[in-house]
Amino acid sequence: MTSFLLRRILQMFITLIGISIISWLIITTAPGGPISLTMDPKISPKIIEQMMKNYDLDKPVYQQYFLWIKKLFTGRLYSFKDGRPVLEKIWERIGNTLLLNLVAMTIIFSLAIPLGVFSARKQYSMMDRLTTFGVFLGLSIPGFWLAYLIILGTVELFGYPVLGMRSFVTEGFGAGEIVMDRIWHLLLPAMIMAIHGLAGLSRYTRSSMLEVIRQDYIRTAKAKGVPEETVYYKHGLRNALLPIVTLFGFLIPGLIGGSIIMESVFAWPGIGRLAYQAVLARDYPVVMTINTITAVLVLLGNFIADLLYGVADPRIRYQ
Amino acid sequence: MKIKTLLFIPPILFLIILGVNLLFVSQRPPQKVNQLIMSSIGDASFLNPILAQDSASSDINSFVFNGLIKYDRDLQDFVGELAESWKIKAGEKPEITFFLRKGVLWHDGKEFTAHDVKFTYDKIMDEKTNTVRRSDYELVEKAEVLDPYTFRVTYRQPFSPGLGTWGMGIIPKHLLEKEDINTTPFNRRPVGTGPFRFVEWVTDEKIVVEANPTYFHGKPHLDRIIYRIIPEVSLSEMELLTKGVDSYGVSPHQFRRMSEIDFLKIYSQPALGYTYIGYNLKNPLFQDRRVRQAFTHAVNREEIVQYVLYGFGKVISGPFPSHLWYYNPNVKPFPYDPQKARALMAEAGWKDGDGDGILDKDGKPFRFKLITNSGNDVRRDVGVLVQRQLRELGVDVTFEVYEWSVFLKNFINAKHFDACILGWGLSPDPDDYQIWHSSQIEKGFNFVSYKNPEVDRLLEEGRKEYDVEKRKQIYWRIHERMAEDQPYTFLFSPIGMSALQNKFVLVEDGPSGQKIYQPIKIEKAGLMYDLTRWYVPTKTVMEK
Amino acid sequence: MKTPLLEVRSLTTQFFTEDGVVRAVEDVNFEIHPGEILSLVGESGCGKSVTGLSLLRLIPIPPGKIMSGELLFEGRDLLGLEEREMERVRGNDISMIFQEPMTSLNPVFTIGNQIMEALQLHQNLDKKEARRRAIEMLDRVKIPSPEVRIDSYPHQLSGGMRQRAMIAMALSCQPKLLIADEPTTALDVTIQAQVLRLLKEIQGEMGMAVMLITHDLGVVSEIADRVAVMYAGRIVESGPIEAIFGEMRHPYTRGLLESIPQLEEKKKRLNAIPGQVPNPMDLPTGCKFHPRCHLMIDDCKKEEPPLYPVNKNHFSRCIRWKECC
Amino acid sequence: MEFQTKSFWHYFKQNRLAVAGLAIILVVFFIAGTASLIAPYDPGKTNVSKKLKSPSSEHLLGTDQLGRDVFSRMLYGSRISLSVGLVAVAISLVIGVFVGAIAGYYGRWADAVLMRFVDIMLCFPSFFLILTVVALLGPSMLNVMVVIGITSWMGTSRFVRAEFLSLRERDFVQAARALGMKDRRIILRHILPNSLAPVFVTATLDVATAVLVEAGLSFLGFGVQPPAPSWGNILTEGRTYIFDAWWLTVFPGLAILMTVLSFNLLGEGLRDALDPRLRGRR
Repeated sequence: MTSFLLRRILQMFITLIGISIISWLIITTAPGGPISLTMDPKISPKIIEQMMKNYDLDKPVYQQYFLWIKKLFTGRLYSFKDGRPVLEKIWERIGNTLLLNLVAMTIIFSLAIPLGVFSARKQYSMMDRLTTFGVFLGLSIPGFWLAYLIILGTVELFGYPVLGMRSFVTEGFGAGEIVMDRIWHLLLPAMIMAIHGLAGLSRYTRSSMLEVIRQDYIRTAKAKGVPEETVYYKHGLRNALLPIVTLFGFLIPGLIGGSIIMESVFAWPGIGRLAYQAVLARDYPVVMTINTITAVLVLLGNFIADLLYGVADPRIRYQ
Repeated sequence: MKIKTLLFIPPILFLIILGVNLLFVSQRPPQKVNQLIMSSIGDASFLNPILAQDSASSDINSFVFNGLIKYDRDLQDFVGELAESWKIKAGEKPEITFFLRKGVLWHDGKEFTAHDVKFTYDKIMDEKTNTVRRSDYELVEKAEVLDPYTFRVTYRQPFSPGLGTWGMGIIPKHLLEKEDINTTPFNRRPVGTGPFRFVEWVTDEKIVVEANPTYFHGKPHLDRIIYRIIPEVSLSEMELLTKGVDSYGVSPHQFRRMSEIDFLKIYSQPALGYTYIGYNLKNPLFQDRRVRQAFTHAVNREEIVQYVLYGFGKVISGPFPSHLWYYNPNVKPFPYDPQKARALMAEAGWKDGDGDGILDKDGKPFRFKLITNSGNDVRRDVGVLVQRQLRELGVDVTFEVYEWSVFLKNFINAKHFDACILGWGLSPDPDDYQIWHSSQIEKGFNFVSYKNPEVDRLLEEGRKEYDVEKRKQIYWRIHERMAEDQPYTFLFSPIGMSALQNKFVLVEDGPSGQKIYQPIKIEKAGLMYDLTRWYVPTKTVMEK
Repeated sequence: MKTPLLEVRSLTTQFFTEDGVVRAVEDVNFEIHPGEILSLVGESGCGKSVTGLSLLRLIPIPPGKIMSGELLFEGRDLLGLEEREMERVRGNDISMIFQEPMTSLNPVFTIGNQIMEALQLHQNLDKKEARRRAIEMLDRVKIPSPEVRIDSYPHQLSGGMRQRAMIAMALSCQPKLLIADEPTTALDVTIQAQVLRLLKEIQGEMGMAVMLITHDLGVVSEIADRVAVMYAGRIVESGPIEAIFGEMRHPYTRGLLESIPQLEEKKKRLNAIPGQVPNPMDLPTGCKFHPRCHLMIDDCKKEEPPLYPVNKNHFSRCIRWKECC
Repeated sequence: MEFQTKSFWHYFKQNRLAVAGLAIILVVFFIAGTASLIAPYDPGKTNVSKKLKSPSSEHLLGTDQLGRDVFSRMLYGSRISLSVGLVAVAISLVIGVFVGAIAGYYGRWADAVLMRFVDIMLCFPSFFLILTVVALLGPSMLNVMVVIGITSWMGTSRFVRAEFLSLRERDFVQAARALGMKDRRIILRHILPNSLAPVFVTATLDVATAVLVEAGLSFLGFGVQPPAPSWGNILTEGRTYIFDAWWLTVFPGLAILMTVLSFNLLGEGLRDALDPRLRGRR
């Protein structure tokens, strides 16, 4: 187990270095510096040069990379845009993103698995066909478009604020009402973010389930006289859910990618929006660091999925 | 418990939460609170006036900090803020002496003095400070503290825009002396002298300021201001409709609908800026003035204002916003006149020789690329219309939109463009030296490479002259010259519109000390000029 | 003659696939007496496994369907039972073990867990009691240190051990009939013999009947009492083991017997029967074996021959049974 | 997975959703091909006096803020959306097949290095990566296609590799090798054709994703740039007018939805038909 962990961690570390180098290469080959973005007649070119120097942008590319690493680990990496430590900027937002993603993930898993299981149980039934079609709709719908329509709908229907993490006029709210308000603001974006994953996962669950119930051990269980339902839900489900555990790791990149759009649409103060703004402003330190951190999240997600798989599947023992 | 039952639990739980939540949301009563909720597309970056560049930061800074002086409500003159009065001594080396207000307190209780002003100036001039404001003060020879309440600056040469630069927010020396100004936590937790005290800044979500009880003009009437960050205009509109936002910048197409909403009031005021088509004068196509004039005649600017801006804009004839004193009303905008345009083009040698509908000269057709930046709907739409209208003149225009930084770096700054649609936002001072002086072609903002010796001379004179009447004559002359030269096709100066919830009133002290509630008015200096006197009465005092 | 434990009457099972109807089992009749080992023999695809599964009604529906027939188990027709009642028969009265011990055990449960499941279901034992019985069963199938092994997962056991566990599981409720579908095919030759011996031994101890499905006549010869040979969904010959091995009356049976691998000529197996098993969707007319039969005459193509009684225990579905062999 | 035309059609026909998807795709292709013939108006023709008119017999899907005919713009938009999808996928296929083939055929260190690289690429949340690169290169139709292509080949390469790993041990490959055939020839003539069917399936599904990604990029202002009438653009321009002109938001969204849905259904149908064993798997 320990040697497995060590091996995995080493592997993750190598991957990480690869990630940081690739993102650095991509960013530095781009046109458009971080400072030249202001078109203010009052800024003189001399000042811009001085600022480039202050940010080490006059140094060769490879040096900038090592400077970035060094600064990141000493906490002295500052955003071009507002001069704040990059880690601090990310830190104050990452919780919000994780919260949103966690809720989305919870929605995905708590709805997709039952949906997939039930529609596999009644394969080719009306419900199965409807679900299948719904799944494809979910996979095909442009999230931001749906978000706009839903926001518009709720605004017209309820006249209650939807954007941001909370309402701003909460005078006279009790604790319960504040909680409800927070849930409301969380639920809408999380639901829309969840749609894609929900569709994919329920589809996956369904086919996994269908595959499992063709297995020999299902027949064995039936031959033992185990009732059909129990066979399906006890012997089938557990086996079908094994590969789904690993999907936990695969869902993360999609969700984070989706955060960029959804956080912008719902005015949600998370790293997706920070990333987008940093891209717009060519805020290299922030873009680099978010790239790296999201990659770390993905790596961690895969790692956790591996560990979970080991717990769930007795056949796997890490050596 | 059976597994099947277990599987049902999460979806049911989810539906219950959703249901209860929808119930709650549909039952919530509207509230009326003595606060103002504003919204901005972007988050602030530095709550420090010497570092801030973006409008969100500037907005907050204007609540928290004061300059020595500020523009009056008509943007014509200055009134004192931290300076009670000032004195200008003209001459080869002019001096401005500021007499500061006594007893002004920083939000932390320390007293404000001339040392703070000097400190602010020093920090701006410090090379290590990442500020873009340094060029405002480059002509300052020295800045001295004469006594705690007197501050004097001496200029190397006459520089009339210099006075306006002292509207810059003053930062507290005692808190920043030992800090790295670029990275100090102060930039997120500012302490100023202004009417509102900083309370909290939740990144990308909101910035909250509250009334400053020790404000030297008296405590503002509003309890607090919440500045929300909503990254998309159409989304702030939705928040406005749910009363999650109190004020909102109305786009022209929304005006009609907004003005029909009973809890809103719409205000409009010409903006301090204009939109133009800039021609790269290094490109031989545009070097002939007649071509540029022809283009201006060929572009139906009235139609653009009418349809793109729904009438909320004014066609301009030169490089100034039309409602300010330095705009020369005698210069009339070129009328839309396709005939004249064609004649001018013919004069310049451009005729449709081969009958393909495109004008040509020496066998070469008139063909160019018009570009603008993405993210600005008005410019995008103007571009499409201009492309069509020039096509009717017989010019083959391709229109392309680029993302802002690519646009700047690859095209504008590289002077690698034919023509572009852009806009300038200006300060109330008429000095346009950086945009039009030929010395600014290489590394300044004269990216169209406009060069006119007379304009150069006038621009230099204009910055040296302190007398408003004389300055007016100078800038009127500049205006005339530029209207002839047409280095840009000056399109229009838009009219800005704001929607505000009609619960706000303006408080005035009546003759016998009672409070009088007035409707809120918009000034040339903007809707928020009297923000400290805004108030939300508990009972509905006035209805629309 | 005593009453049979199970009497199968004209069992017909078909599969309805997108490509056509597969007539997997057609009008099959046989009976099993208590304590007897009946062996169902044939090449793969002849319908013997489907017959076994049909007895327990484990044919996947759709695409499969038991079209007609009666399965009289102790006088009750299994086909007429409610699904709930059938569940009480499975694993309790009739058990089944399968060919692939690798895949027939659920990988995510311990073998103890899987044995106890049947016990708890059918015998109403509490957990502790069920566990005790499970250990006992494991001991009985000669799994060493059963109280440890009971908590093993299937993948931790060898193939032979797994098949023993399967047997323990199938026999835990002391069924009256055990259907063993190729129980040794997937095992090493040496292990095959051990498992087979074990099966026979326990059968003797418990006095149950066994229906052994296999393609391996070598296996049959070791333990079976009676043999039924299947071809293309039909029983073509049946009778006591001595009769089948000694005086077979069907050319197919003969072919099968000749294909038993002799140690010295292992490689030549199955050369005995020319041609291939017919496509079950497109069976020949008349006798289904005629295209491969060296005794074929024109009559063989016309009509499907009935089962001719050779004597009161021995039947053959060949017109020329008298001349055969 | 051998490709057999007859059984392929047999299975494919039975999947009515997939057939519907194919039909819609053919219609979209037809529209894209004949946009200039069937469009009632010039898609760039402005008519400001008729701006923001709701759908009518004159303008089937209404007009936009400059009085352009939305229906005509949508017809032309199908060209852009389809080209982006197809070209991006073509690029990703070329890279993916190349990398997968090299890794699968040569194995060992080539495999180790390439697959590590694939792992690294997979760690990037792809939308963020695409956004970053498009933003840096400057958004244009070409860049959008190329960037989507070069950031989405990893899946293809993974299973091309898997196919190669299994195929290279097969008899006919071994035989070809024994005959001294060149690697390039073996790969191109013997292995590749046999591994193309699943590639085809993912390609179809990837087109769906690419169309969605382009729309998402347009939404953030990094897609094909206006005034080019891509569906994403019409939608993005239209959302400003969501209260005033719903048709500017609804129709392009529906068009994207329909097209993406069709590609998804088709891809799924192809997958089932090519490998009935995988029925319903995703």
